Amino acid sequence: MELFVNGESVKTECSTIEQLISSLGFSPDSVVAEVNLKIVKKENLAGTRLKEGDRIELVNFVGGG
Amino acid sequence: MELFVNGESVKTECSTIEQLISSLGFSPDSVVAEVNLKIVKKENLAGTRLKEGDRIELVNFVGGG
Amino acid sequence: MELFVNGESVKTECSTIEQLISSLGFSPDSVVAEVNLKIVKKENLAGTRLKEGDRIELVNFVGGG
Amino acid sequence: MELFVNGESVKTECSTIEQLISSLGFSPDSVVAEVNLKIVKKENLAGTRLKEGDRIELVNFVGGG
Amino acid sequence: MEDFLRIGNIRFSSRLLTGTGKFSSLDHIPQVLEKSGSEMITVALRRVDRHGKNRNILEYIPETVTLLPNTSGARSAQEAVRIAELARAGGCGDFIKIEVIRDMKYLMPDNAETVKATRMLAERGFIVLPYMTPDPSAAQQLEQAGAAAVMPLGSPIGSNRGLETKEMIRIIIEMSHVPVIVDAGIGRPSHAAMAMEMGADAVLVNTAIATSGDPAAMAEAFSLAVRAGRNAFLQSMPAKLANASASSPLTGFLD
Amino acid sequence: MEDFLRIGNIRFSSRLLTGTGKFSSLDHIPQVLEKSGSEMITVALRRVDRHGKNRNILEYIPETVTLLPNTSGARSAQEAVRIAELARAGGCGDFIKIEVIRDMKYLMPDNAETVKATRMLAERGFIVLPYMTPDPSAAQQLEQAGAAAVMPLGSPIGSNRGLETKEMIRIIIEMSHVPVIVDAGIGRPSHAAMAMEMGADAVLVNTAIATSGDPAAMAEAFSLAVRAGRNAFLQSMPAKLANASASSPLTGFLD
Amino acid sequence: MEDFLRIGNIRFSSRLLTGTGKFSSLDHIPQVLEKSGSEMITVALRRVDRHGKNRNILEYIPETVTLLPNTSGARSAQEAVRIAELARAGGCGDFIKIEVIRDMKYLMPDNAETVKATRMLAERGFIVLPYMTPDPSAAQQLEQAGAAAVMPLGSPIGSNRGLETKEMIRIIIEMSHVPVIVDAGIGRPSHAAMAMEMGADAVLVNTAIATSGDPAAMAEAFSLAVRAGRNAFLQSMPAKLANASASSPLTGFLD
Amino acid sequence: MEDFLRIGNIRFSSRLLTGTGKFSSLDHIPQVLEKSGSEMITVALRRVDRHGKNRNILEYIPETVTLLPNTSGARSAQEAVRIAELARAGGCGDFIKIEVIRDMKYLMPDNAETVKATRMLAERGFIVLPYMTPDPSAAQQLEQAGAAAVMPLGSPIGSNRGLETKEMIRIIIEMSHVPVIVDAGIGRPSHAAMAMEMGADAVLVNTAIATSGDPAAMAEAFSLAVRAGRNAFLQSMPAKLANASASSPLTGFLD
Repeated sequence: MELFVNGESVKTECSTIEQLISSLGFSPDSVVAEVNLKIVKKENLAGTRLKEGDRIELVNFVGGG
Repeated sequence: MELFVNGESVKTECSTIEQLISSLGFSPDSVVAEVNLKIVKKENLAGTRLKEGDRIELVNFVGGG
Repeated sequence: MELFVNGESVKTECSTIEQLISSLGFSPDSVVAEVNLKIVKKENLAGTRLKEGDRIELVNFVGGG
Repeated sequence: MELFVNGESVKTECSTIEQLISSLGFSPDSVVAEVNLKIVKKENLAGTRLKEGDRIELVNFVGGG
Repeated sequence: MEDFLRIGNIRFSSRLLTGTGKFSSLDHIPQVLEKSGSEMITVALRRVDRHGKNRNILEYIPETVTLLPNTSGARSAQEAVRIAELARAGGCGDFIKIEVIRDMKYLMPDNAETVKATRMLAERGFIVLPYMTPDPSAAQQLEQAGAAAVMPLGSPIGSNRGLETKEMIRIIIEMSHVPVIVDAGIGRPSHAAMAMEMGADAVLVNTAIATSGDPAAMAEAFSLAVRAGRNAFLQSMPAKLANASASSPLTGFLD
Repeated sequence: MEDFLRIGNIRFSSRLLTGTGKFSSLDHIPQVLEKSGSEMITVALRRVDRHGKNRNILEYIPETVTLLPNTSGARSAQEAVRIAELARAGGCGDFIKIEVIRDMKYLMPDNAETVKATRMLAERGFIVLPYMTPDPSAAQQLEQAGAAAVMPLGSPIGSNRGLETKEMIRIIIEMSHVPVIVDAGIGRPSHAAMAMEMGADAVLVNTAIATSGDPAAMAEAFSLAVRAGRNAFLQSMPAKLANASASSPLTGFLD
Repeated sequence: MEDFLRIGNIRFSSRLLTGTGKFSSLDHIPQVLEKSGSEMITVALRRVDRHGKNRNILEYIPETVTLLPNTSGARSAQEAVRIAELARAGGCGDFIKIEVIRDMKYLMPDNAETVKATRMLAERGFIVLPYMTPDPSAAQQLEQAGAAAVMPLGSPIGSNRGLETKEMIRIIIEMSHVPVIVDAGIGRPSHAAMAMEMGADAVLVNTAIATSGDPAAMAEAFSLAVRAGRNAFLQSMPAKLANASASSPLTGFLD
Repeated sequence: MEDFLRIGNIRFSSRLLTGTGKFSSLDHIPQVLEKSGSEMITVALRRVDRHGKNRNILEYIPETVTLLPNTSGARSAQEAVRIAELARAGGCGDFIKIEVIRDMKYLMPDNAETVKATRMLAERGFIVLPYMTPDPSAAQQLEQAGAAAVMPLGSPIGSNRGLETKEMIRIIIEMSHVPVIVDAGIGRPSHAAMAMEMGADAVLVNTAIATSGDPAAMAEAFSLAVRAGRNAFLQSMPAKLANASASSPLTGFLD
C-alpha cells in the first residue's frame, strides 16, 4: 500500500496508524498523527486503519522557545 | 424652518446652505458642509436648498499636528 | 574647672576624661575622645586627667553610607 | 662636525642652525629648533652657530586633534 | 547634488514637516514656515466654533506649502474616511495623514484600524500618510494597503522624549519601500538629527516648535538639525569603535 | 542677536572647533574650514620626518583661523610645558590645548598632571584649554589653575560613541565659570546637537569629519548641528512629559 | 506573603518561564528547571525526523512543570490554529503560546494575525499566551480576543539586547488587565530584573540560558534576578532624584 | 566552587556592602544584615549629640560583620586622616572608606585629595577603600597610592539613577588590579545586577535599601540581584546580536 507520510511517498504493509508509527521507529506515545488533515486522538491510533493514498502527518515535540 | 446644525437645533429663514453659512458669520470659502451625511461640493453650496429638519454639519480647518 | 567640649564651654567637677564622658550620659565604650588634638586610647580614658582649659572632642559612630 | 639631530648622529659642514635646517630639506620658517634643550627663536636661527656634539631637536606642526 | 523627498507625485526639498497645533498665536505660522523652509504642514478639521473667533487657518499658510490634513478625532477607520473626504471637499488636496486613536491617555494609534483606513483611502485616490505605532509588520501591511509613506511615532505625542522606539523604527526603515517619516515625540534638534542619521526620510515636528519661547527660531533649529542628520546619513558616518583611536600621532612627543 | 564664544581675548562666532588629524589628504582642510565656518583648529607638534614629504600643515589653514596646538605625546606636565613652548616659538600664538595621557589603550587624559600643566602654562601667559576626563572636581581645579576653558571628553577619543559621560558633563557645565568645550567621541551630528542643547559652549570634532567619505560635507553637517543645538539651548526647549499631550484637538471629531 | 502568578486556572510561584530551544544537549533541561525553579516551559512541534535521533523532549520535563507549546513555524492564524490543535492532541494540555511570524530577518510577530489566532483559539478553550510586537493597542485587542496573558518582546528574539521596547512595554503593563510576560531579547539577569521592576508579571528566557557555558548556573542567575526585581517592585522602589542626597550627615566633620 | 571577594586580609562571601545611613529606625539594621547576608557595612563618625538619644549604632551590628567607617564630612586629605584615626581608636578595626567632598550640591568626591588621603592612610596601616569620581587615571593613582579597593560612583549619591558613568567604570574594571566596588546611585536591583555583570567585584547600596518601605525585603532583593549578576559574569554571558536568532526551528511548520 502506498501512503504519503510528511509529504513523502512510503510503501508499507502496516494496517493501522499505530503500526505505521512503530514501524518508523517511534513510540506512538510521543507522536501526534493527522490523517487526511484530521487529527487522530491517542486512543484511536490503534483503531484507525490505513487506506491506499492516505496523506499522513506525523509530528512530535522538539526544542523551542 | 428648523434645522439641526452640528447637533443643535437652529431656526432659520435661509433657503440655501450658502446663506446659512454666511448668516452664521462664516465665509462659505472656509467651511465644508455635509447635509444629511452627504458632502456638498463648494460649487453646489449656492444651489443646495434647505429643507425642514435637515441635519447639517459645518466644519473648518483648525490647528493640528 | 572650665573645659571646651566639642567647641562649647562646659563647667565640670570631673577629674578624668572617663568621668566627663559618663557625666554627659555616654558610655565610655561608645565614645572616642581627643584632648587638645591628641586621641586618647580606650585604655587610657580612666587615667587621663583633665586640666583647666582643655579642648576636648567627643565623637561617636552614627549612621552613614 | 658631528651633531645629534632628533636623537640620531649626523655629520655636517653647516655652521649655523639655519643652514642645518635648509640642508635637511626644510624651510626654516616651518621648523622649530631646540639646541641643547634651549629653544632658538626664529630671529636667532641664522645667528646660532653649531658646535661639535650639539644636541638638536627639530620639530614641526603635523595633523592632530 | 539633488536629494528630494518624493511623496505621491510631489518632490520636496525640505525633509522637515511641521504642524499647526498648539501655537499661542496663528501669526507664528508664516514665520515658522519661512524660517524652517518646511514645505508640508498638518492641519486638523473640526466643527465650526459658532461662538469663537472665526480665523481661517489656511490664510496663514502660503500656497506653495502642501497641506496635510489629519484625521484626528477619528476613533475608527470609518470615521477617518469621513474626515478625509470632508478635508478633500474643503479644497486641501489629496494628501491625508491618518490618525485613528482610541487610547486617550497615551494617544497611541490603533494600527489595525489604520491599515483599514489606509486601504479605503488609497482606493479613493488619496495620498495616504498613516501615523502608526512602530510595529514592523504593521508597517508592511500599511505599505501593501497603499500608504504613500509611513509615520511611526518616536514617543508619545507631545512628550518631547525623543526616539524611545528607535530599534523598531530602525527595522521599519530597513524594510520599507516607501518613505518613513518619524512623527511624534521629537522634542529637540538632536532627536531630529538622530532620526535622519538612522535613515529616516523626514521628520514631523509640531509641539516642540509651537510651544517654545520663539517658534520661528526653534523651527530654524530643527531645520538645521534635519539637514545635518540627512547630510551625515548620505556620507555614511564612520563606525563606532570599542576602544579609542588617537587623532594625533600616538608616539610620545620625542620618541 | 549676537552670541559669541569668548576664549582668552578672542570672540568666536562659530562654536565648532575642528582638528587636522587623520585626513587622507591635507587638501581637505581648507574645504572643511570653509564649509564648517570653524574658526579654531588643532594641530600637533612632532620631530620633523627627514625621510617623508615635508608639507607644512600651516599652509592649509587661513590666517583668520585661530591655531590651537595640542601637547599630544606628553606623558607629564613637564613634557606638556616643553611642547607648549616649542609651539609658541613656532609662531602659533598663545593658545594651547593640554593633553597629558599615560593610558595607551583608552587614551584617557591624566587629570592630576593636567592641572599641574595648566597652572604652569597659565603662569607663562598661555591661553590654556585642558582636555580632561569629565570629573567635576577636576574641572573646578583646572578653572582655579587658570584654564581659559575646559574640554571634557564625551567618550574615548576617536570612538564615535557620543556623550557616554553626559551626566558628568552636565554637572561640569552647571558649575563652570569658563567655557565648556566637549571634545572627543562626538561621532554624529546628533551628538554635537545634544552637547549644545545641554549648554556646552562649543564642541571639537576631528575624527568624524576627517574619516568620513566627504569631509567637507560632513563638516557642514556638524556645523548645522551645532547651530541647531545652540539655538535650541538659547530658546530653552520645552520639558519632557511623562504622558502624551495632543497636538490636535482631543475631542472626537463630531463630539 | 503569597505572591502568585495566575494564568488560566493555574497558580505559579515562579515568575521565570523557560524554553527548550538551542540547548547543546537535552540533558541540560532538567537541571535548568531544577536550578531555576521555573514552572512553565515552552516546546515546539515539528514533523518527526525519520533519519535523526528520536529523543522525546517531554521525557526531560518533570510532570509538575506546565508545558507551553508554541506555534512557531506558523505564517498565519489558520496555521497557528492547526499547530495548537496538534499540540493539544499530543497531550500537552490547553496552554498555547501563539507565534505568527512572516518576517524572516528580525522575526517580528505579526500582530494582526496574532489577534485572529487568539480569538479562534480562545473560543476553542485554549489558554492563549500570544507573543507580540509591543504595541499598546494590539495588546488591548489581544486581551479583548481572549488572551490569558500577553507576551510583548523586549528586543528581537535571540538578540540578547534587553528591553529596547521598554517604553511601549511600560504602557502595556499600565493598561493591561491580564498578566504581561516579557519575552525575547532578555540576555542578562539585569534585563530580567528591570522588566520585573517595571511591573511585568513574568519573563520568558530561553536563548541566554541555553547558549551560556553553564545553562543551569545561568538559569539560577535569572531566577535570582526575577525574584530581586519582583521584590523591589512590590516594595515600590524609591524615586530617582535630579541631585544628590547624602547618605551620611552632610555637616563637615567638626562643624 | 568558591568565589570570594578578598580585601585586605579578609575573605568575603557576600559581594553586597550595605550602609547605616538614612534608616527611619536603627532596628532595621540587624534585619537588613540578616536578609542580605551582607558582611561589611559603613558607619560615619560625628560629635556626640549631647541633647539627643544616645543609641550606640555599633550595638545593631553583629560582630561577624566588618565595619567600614567612612570619613564623611572631610573637606581635605588632612581631615580624612584625622577622622580615620578617630575611627580606629573607636575600635572599628583598620578598614576605612575615604570620602573627601567639597561640592555640596552633587557631592562628587575630590579625587586629588582622595589620592593624598589614600597614600597617608595606607602608610599608617589602614585598609583603604577610597570613594571616587570614576576617572580611570585617578583609579590607577589610587591603586599606586595603596588602595585596597576602589569605589567609583555610579551616579550622584542618593540619586537612585543607576550606572550613568558605566563606560568609565568599564575601563576602570578592565585596568584595575584591586577590587572595584561600585558605590552610590544604585537605586534598583537591576542596577546592581548590571554592575556585577560588567565585572564589578562588589556594590555598596545604602539609600535604596534604607529608604524603601520594607528595608529588609529590599536588602534581600539587592542580595539576589548581586548574586544573579555575579553568576552571569562568571558564566560569561552570550553576546548581543544585531539581528534576531530564532529559538524555535526556523522552518515553516510543515516545510
